[in-house]
Amino acid sequence: MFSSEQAVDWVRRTAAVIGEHATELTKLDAAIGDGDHGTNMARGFRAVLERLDGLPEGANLGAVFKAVSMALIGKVGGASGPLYGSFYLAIGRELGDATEVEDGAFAAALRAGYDSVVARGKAQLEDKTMLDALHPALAALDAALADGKDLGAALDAAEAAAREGVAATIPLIARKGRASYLGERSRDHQDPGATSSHLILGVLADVVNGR
Amino acid sequence: MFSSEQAVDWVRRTAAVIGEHATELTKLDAAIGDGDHGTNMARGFRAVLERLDGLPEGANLGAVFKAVSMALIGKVGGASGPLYGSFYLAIGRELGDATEVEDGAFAAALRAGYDSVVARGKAQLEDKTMLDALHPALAALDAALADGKDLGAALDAAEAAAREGVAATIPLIARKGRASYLGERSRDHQDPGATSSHLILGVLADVVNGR
Amino acid sequence: MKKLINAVDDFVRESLEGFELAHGDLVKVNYDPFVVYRTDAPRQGKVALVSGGGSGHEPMHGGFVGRGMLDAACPGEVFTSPTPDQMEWATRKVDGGAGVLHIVKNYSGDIMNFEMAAELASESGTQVESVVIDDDVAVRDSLYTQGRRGVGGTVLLEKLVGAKAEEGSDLKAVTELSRDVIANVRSMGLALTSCIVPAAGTPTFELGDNEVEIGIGIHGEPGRERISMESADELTDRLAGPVIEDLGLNEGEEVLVFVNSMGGTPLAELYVVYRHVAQILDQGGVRITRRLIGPLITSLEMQGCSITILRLDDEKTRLWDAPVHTPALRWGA
Amino acid sequence: MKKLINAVDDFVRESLEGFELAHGDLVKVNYDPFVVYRTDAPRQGKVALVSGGGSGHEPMHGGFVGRGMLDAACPGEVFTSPTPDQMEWATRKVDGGAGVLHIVKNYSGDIMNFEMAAELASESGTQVESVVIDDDVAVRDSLYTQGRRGVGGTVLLEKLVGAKAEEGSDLKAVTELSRDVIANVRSMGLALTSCIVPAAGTPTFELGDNEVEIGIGIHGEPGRERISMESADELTDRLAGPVIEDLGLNEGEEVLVFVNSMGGTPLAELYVVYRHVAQILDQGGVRITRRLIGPLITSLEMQGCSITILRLDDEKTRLWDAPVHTPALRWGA
Ligand SMILES: Nc1ncnc2c1ncn2[C@@H]1O[C@H](COP(=O)(O)OP(=O)(O)O)[C@@H](O)[C@H]1O
Ligand SMILES: Nc1ncnc2c1ncn2[C@@H]1O[C@H](COP(=O)(O)OP(=O)(O)O)[C@@H](O)[C@H]1O
Ligand SMILES: [Mg+2]
Ligand SMILES: [Mg+2]
Ligand SMILES: [Mg+2]
Ligand SMILES: [Mg+2]
Repeated sequence: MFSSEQAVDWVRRTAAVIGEHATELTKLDAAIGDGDHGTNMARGFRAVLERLDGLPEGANLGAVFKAVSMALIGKVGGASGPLYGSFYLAIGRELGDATEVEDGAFAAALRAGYDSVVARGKAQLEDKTMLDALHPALAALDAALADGKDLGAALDAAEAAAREGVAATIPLIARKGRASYLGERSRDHQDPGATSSHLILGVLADVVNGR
Repeated sequence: MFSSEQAVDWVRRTAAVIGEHATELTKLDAAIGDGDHGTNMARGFRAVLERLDGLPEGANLGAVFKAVSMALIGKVGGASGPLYGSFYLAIGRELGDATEVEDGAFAAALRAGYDSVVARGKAQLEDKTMLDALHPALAALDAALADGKDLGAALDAAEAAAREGVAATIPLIARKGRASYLGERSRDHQDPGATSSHLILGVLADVVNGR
Repeated sequence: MKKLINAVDDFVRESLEGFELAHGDLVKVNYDPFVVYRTDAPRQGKVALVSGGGSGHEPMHGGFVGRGMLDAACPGEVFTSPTPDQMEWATRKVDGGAGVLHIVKNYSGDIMNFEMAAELASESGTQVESVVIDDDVAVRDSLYTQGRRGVGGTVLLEKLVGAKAEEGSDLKAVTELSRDVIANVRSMGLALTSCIVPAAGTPTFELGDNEVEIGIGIHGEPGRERISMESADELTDRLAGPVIEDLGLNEGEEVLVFVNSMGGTPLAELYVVYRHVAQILDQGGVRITRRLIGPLITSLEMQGCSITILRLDDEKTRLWDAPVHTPALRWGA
Repeated sequence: MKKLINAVDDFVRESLEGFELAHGDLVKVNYDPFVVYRTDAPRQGKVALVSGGGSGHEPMHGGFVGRGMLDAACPGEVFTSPTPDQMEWATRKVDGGAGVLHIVKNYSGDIMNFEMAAELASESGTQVESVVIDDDVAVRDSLYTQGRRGVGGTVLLEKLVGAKAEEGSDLKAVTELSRDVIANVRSMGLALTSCIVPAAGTPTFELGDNEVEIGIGIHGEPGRERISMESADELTDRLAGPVIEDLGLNEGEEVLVFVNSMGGTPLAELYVVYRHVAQILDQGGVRITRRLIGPLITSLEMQGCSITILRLDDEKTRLWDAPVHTPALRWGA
């Protein structure tokens, strides 16, 4: 089961974690991009916190994720703004007015979020983008749930897969995003967006596992 | 006695000495001016050498110094261009078509050169300018000649006085030239123009003393 | 980091406030969301041009808002694409019923944010077209990648298309001209120093005392290669060569040459670069009939320059000469 | 030293060559001695304006040669006053029989070289007047010293007096207006970084990572005091305060505000500075009715800015608005 309270908790704690890692994300982006990913994400999640304060008590899942997505779309800018914005927007659309959903329904919502990032960014796997963290994570999540694991255990598997996905971006040559302008020189650098995606999933696993 | 050959020798060797000290002069100017005195003087004296090559064999003193002055006026720029230009111009005017003059006549010509620097720059003693090297030097020169010393010995006295004059510019607050914009902060720096004037007189003493 | 700014987070807003105070006769600024627009917007019956991009490239784009050029510009945070709400607000504000053209530089962020804005605006019935400029030959193009970046050509595009719209041409004609310009303009730049993004506080990249970054982007993205310092003429050859080759210029053709400062390189050096570009084109029998020289699409205080060449025809030449009156470009008015 | 130049000794000439190639429709360049002059010189019956100074301040002065501004400019070596033969050549070249005004910035070198040129030119029968601008309030004035430097006010002087001469006013009237402008304009600048004179190859002065030089000259002459870095608003107070006080501005007066970049400071920061100047003057009840913002009198790539304020009256406002068409300033044409 995944509830609105957990959703709010996930997002609030994500804001904190992104804040802590902002400098690291920006450094990664400076190496192969334009050095603003951490700043963009931190600015966006500060706006997310403000939006959440404006939400009524016990707002449903659709409302929570819609608020998150609007804040990100309106404040992040860059490539990651529309992408993460689409991610949460689709999750919210999927979960609608429920305040609590089954594990499978939540996994399906995350999948819908992923699909809409793909639709917006038109990147492919191994283009050295956030997809390379999100895709293996969701695959691991679905597999674990299919094995009968509970959501917490499945999300730990997802987090682990995302971490490997991030590491796997290092040898890749970027084909989307600013890093792609570097061609060969984008090799041997870790993708900032994949890194932030991993952080986001890590917080989700912690929340659901009550850590 | 002072001859055209000595005049040419003086100027050519001055060009070499200025070249060697260009960086030092520029450094001094950077501290309280705009860091170009050495470059200006070096550029000017390179032009002087070209002009001298154009002079006929056995040109008279007036012609030699006129050539020097024209080259400096046309190539140095800045404050030192018109000033040194006026200096040599007046010397040449004073010596006219002679090819050799008595010690006293030459001293008088240097004096005329000095007066025209004053007329052009309207500076006073202790304004922290080249006057503070030239004035004591010419005073010492006249005194020594009055004591019956020969030109060589008198010029050594002049060079020594110029050196002291340069040192004496250090505690002064500049009242003319760029350094004056610094007010108090021009204190404790040696004046570049006084320094180049001392170099010029030093070469003259060497030439006349056959060193 | 030494900059003439107050709080880092206030930089873009305060700069826009000063800009509006200085040029209030030509432009107004909306602060939530950030949009710079013509005081006389919307112009009924005129195709409206909306551009936008990260801040830090001044005078682009805000400095190009005004008669004969843009109707609105959307400034993002420094080096960060603006957000869809900005472009949507701008699009509604300047729509004079003849449709709106979005001028987008080819960066994934810019494209995605403009896309979202276009979706929102069309929902509300505004007719929106968009063109993507990708003139940077430093980036090797390919179907599988992001493709080339939009750089110096953007300035020329906005001038020419702005004149076309000012003439009263319809959205179709204005859009076609844009594609024509994009097909005939190429650029390449270099950096002698990095710039410092205020929010980061440290140089985006480190460049040695004797190093030059060739093929730099306008966001301090590293270029394609790093070489040791060369003479202005040699560096000019490295930029102009690929630009001329990629344009496929032929003897007898006429071009506009745009030598741009990245922000920290003084004008006198741009003329040294322009001098050699003129020599190169002259040898190739290409005629420079128009030119633009100065800091117009910058990367904060970065030292360096870019060279942009636009192939001219009679219409483009006429549109270039057409009156323009904006904070940054003005002639014939 | 990383600069877009070839041989150091060729910098000024090659930059002038590029300048002439770029702006040949407006200006011609003579190379021995260096003089930039209007293509249509001499204009019969028009008072001619000749200015000059060291190079490294581009676009000043060459960029101000053209209709409604200067007839000729004499560029010296970098930061070094031009030589009398340049000013004499220029004076003869542009003399249209109505006399020539020499616009001289108050530096001993500039004054002495212009003096010698005036002496030479008058010998050959040309009527020459000269005015000395000394608007830099950073330098405390005094009878016994060199007095104040000529800085940003020079740009405004050349525009206003250029318009006056273009109108056909005689030498006396043009000279009087010059003195009037000089009496009503004040400036002060600061540096965040030094610049590197090509011939020297090293920074003219060292400034710590957190230091600012207040009251800097345009040749990298050290200023009056060195302080640690402050916010843009605080630094703006330090510059605008003395300027406003020295001008003795009163409530209700109208002024032109000119915020200038020393070369390496980007436009976006100038607007942050302009914003606060506007706030300060607004509090004092002074109205900014005209403004100029950009890198117009620079010190190579130095980072920093200067603030110039000119007290306006109807005539000066009218002359400011008059058409000008030069490589660097253009409106109404
Ligand atoms: N088309 C795309 N699809 C998916 N992810 C993308 C795409 N383009 C960029 N990204 C992601 O966005 C990250 C960069 O985000 P950010 O730095 O905030 O934006 P910008 O690149 O505009 O400065 C990259 O590391 C990459 O993971
Ligand atoms: N009015 C003056 N009278 C005499 N000497 C002067 C005057 N003004 C400047 N100088 C001398 O000129 C020197 C500076 O020369 P230089 O650096 O070549 O010119 P600039 O100051 O124009 O750059 C000063 O050190 C000073 O000795
Ligand atoms: Mg980025
Ligand atoms: Mg000097
Ligand atoms: Mg960005
Ligand atoms: Mg000088």
